[in-house]
Amino acid sequence: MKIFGIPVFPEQASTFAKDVDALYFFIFATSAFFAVVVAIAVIYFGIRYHKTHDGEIGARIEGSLPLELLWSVIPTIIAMVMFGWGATVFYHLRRPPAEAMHVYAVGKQWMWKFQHLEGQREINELHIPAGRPIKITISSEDVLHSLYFPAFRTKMDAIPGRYTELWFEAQTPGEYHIFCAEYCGTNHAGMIGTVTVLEPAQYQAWLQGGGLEGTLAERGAKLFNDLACSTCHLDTGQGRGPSLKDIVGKTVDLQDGSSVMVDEAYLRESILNSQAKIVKGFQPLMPTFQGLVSEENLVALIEHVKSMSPNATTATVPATGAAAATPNPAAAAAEKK
Amino acid sequence: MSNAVAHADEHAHAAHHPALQHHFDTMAQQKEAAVVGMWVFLLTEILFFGGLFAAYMVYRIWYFDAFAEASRSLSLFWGGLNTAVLIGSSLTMAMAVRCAQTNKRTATVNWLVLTMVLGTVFLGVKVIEYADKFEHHHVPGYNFQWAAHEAPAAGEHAPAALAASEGAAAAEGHRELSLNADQLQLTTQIYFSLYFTMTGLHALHMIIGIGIMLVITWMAYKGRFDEEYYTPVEMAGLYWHFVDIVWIFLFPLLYLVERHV
Amino acid sequence: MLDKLKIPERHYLNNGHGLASWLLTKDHKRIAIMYLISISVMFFLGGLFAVGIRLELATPAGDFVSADAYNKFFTAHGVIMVFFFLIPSIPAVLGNFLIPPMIGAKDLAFPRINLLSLYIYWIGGIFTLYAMLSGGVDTGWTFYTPYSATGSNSNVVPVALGVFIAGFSSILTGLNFIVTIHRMRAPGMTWFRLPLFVWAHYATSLVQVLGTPVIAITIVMLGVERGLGFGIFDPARGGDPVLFQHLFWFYSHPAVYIMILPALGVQSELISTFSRKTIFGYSFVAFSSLAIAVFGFIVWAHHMFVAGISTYAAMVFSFLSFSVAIPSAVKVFNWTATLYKGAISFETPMLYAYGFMGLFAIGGLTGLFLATLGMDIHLHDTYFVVAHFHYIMVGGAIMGYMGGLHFWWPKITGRMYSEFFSRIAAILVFVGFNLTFLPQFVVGYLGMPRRYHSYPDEMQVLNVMSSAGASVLGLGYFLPVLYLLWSLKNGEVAGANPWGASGLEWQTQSPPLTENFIEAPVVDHEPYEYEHVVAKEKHLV
Amino acid sequence: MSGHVSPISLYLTIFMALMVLTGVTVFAAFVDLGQFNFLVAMIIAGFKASLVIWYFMHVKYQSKLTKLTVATGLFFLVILLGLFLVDYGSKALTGMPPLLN
Repeated sequence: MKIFGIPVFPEQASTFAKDVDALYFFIFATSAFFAVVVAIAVIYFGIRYHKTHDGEIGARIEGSLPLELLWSVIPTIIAMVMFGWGATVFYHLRRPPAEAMHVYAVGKQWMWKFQHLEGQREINELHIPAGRPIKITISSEDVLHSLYFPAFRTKMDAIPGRYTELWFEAQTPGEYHIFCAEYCGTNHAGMIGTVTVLEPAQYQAWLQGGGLEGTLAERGAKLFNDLACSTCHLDTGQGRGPSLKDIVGKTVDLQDGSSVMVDEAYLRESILNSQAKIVKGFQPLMPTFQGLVSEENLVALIEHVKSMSPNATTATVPATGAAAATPNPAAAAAEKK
Repeated sequence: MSNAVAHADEHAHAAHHPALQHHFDTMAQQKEAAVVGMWVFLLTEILFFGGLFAAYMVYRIWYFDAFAEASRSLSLFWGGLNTAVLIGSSLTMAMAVRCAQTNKRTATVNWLVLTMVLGTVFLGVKVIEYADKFEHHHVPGYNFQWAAHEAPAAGEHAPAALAASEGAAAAEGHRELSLNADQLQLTTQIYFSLYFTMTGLHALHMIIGIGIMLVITWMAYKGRFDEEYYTPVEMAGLYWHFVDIVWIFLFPLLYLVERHV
Repeated sequence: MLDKLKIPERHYLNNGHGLASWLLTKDHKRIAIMYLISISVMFFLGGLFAVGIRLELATPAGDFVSADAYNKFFTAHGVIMVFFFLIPSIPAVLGNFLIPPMIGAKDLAFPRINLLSLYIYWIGGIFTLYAMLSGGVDTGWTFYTPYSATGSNSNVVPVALGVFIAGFSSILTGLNFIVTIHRMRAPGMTWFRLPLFVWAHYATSLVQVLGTPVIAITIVMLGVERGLGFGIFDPARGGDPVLFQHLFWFYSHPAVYIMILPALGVQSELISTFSRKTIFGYSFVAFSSLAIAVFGFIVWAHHMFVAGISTYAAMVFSFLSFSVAIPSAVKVFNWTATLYKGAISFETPMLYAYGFMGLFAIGGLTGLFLATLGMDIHLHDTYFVVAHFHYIMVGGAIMGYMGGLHFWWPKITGRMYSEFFSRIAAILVFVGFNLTFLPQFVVGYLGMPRRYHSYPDEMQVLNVMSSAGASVLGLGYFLPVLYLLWSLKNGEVAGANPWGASGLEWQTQSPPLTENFIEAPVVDHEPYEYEHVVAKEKHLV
Repeated sequence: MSGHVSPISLYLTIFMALMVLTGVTVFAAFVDLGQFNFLVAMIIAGFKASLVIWYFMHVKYQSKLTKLTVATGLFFLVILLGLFLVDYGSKALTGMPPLLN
């Protein structure tokens, strides 16, 4: 929305935009109502009861319990409506649908790096199709960042050492801002970019144009060979490492008697900290790849492993805003006892 | 000032205590204000250590095994000794306050000195323990080194560890397996970071406490106190007991995370 | 009328001369004056950095100062304004000066600790200023890890240490107030005869005493991590950067109530005095202060809805956050009801009180947007938040401070300032403030993130409006310096009770004696009974 | 005026109780109680702290205000730790702790 050519209201480019804006207008209207009532009362009293002579004093009114109750209870009820409505919208924002298209984002001082499953890699630019839910898994290479799409009314912090995620469904093709919303150092204001929402057909065309290195999973497959993962992780299960075929989404038993659900977080941990959760029946032989694999290559590897489980629904990540893993030694220890 | 004093005189007692400040009406009011004030200060101390306890709680939940492992490397002997020393110093402090209450000047001084001696013993043991950490590279930072299978300093828990592993670990019996060497290196460092922050701040409080007590002892020696006015001794006592209470919690939290393995 | 009012012969200002009589004083009033001077210096210093920020943001490109300098500007602005101006502002100046006379005491319970708190404030301030001026710090006043621990190469530790030191000043002030209010009340001054200003300060002191130690320990942990290489928050060593945010906001959210609660107390005094009417619902206004202080401790994680807390925790904290809204609303409604059938006049303090009503209402109501989960995801860390907390901390706290300063100025100095210029200043502040911060709500909803050195072109008009408003606001804040200083020598003599107010502090001479009262007061009537004031005036005439 | 003077025997009893409880807490640590080890250690520590507060620090003989102050401190400590658990406890439930790097 623009007034005199100045934008005063952001574009509604996602399905959330309408939900969030509806909530906004509700709170705005309620607040405005109370503000106006108080303002009118205060101004009216100021004029009506203006002091007329020296020594005049106001009427002695100590208070009124019914009134106090009235103006405590009514705001409480309204606040609860706001809470309930807001929580509903929030819950929706935090639950990516299973069929969402997956994109990876890595924040780094001071740029956003995006990777598509098809292999396209972009910096400070993101191309996505309209009308499809998109899930972005976010990580950071250094400090806190926050991936923010104002036109989609959503953002999520990037936290080093963790995966977080957000999702949205863009509706209106066009170009919109990407901001970093969490202060991240000197050039924080330069950590901005453009998200381009394309018609699905255009998006397909755009995909054809890029992807020189193949899909993300293909790139991962190449790394899988280059890093010699393939020498141990044989599909037959006869290798020194467990077969990675069809494991995603399954639960595997571990050496220490506990078990773990294979998802992105577990794969990430197993690559970086290979000794953390040894699958039952295998020796802790695998070296750690901490410092050897960049965040970008890491997601490529994970994508490759996921591509080896074609039947698994990839949305194994519970929508807590971050990927699941249970390196929860207390729980593990408790289980053991 | 003189006006105010004169004023206090006319409706309070004929001769007021020399320690009564001009803005209080009675000694009782002054003492009560001091006690409440001291407790409000201790309230802030509770939350000061509370922040540390919160951080400790979070990481203990996350990295329980590392905490258990690192905690076993602490010497139970020194830790237990220090607990006894500190509780003993609380007793001597309570005695000092009691003697001040009953206006026994020499005894007050003696008990205060004994309290300080015990406090110093505690700090001395802490120095021994810290030195041991330096030797084993257990001080967080660039030289931090956690050797996963390093035997704990004293042999006393070895049998216990054996006995427990027989019963508990039906799988492999390797208690350490849930965290590998790299992870232990990282997460035991968090434990030791908290260990040094917690015990360091506790020791700092003790040093301040001993400093305060030096002054109080001097005042007691000079005969500044009587049964009407011994507030400084009592305040120092409250502070010292609080430091003792912090240790009462630090001891199980740091030394006794999981000893039965 | 009494046209021969004179400044009394003996009062706290002429009881001792020379620097030593000030620096070694135990008089709460003199300490308050020294605080007043110190925080005024800090206020204009912090304001100077705000000028730098608004100049930079007048154009979309980052062309006024470098990005690094800009980051140091907003950090300096935040640190100085929050820790060295707003937190000590009303408590250490007005509270310090007025609580003893208001409750009929000769001094605070611990005068030496009061002086100590001033010295600690000075040490912390000098430490911070030195670190700011010799290189600065660029982490933002929030010091978020891991940037503050490992990323930034600016003076993080010295500045944090300065904040740490200043925290003890705040704790000692709060401690002193709590004990004073409990143990130093005059005979007959029951809890429900206390002025609401005192209730508000009691609540504030609770927050100071309970919250400040947590930021202190957080700074210690940050310090050992950055300075000694310990691993506590560093994710590269298994630490959790979000833990820092939890600890930080456990103090820093309640800290907002350290700033606003005293202003709410001032507001109650002003509304009652200038409508010559007892406050409507005294006990509700009194207890709502306590409720705000306590609830303030259970809402902090609404600063962290997108920071990686669990969905469940976000829901709990959003729910709890609304609990603060209710006592705040109760206060506003009670003030409004107090005006009903009053005898209202609009002297300068009342202008500030009216301005406060408007700005605090907007600040509070926009807080609802931020407590609402789905909404906050979009608004978090944008200019909407910046506008919101400036409405509370500037529109609320500083309006309250200015109103209170103008209200008690005749009590503090014994003289009146220029009514004409002070009204102009009050109007300038109100208009300038709204011009500055209303556009920021709009630009915030558009999505402009905070702490941006440069921004997209289409947001320029709103930012220019904001910068223009800031210049009006700046003028509104500078004008009082001139006429207040002028009044020290040339102002009309005010007399003991120029406003016809009911509080105990107005019963004594202006400026008061060092021991506040000639005769220890005995309170025999309820608060805000203007019948007594009128009767006494008639008796005098 | 001089406040309550406790008998020496009381102080000695408290001291002995504290020493015995220290022994108990060390002993309990060597018994495998599962998750109750922590609980037992904290209950004993809490009991020891209460003894010190109540008798050594004379809170038993102090005004209601002092007792209230002590209670306030504990109340806000519980708020601090409890609300931390609202987040960190639920992360453990939904499986969100950090990935070790």
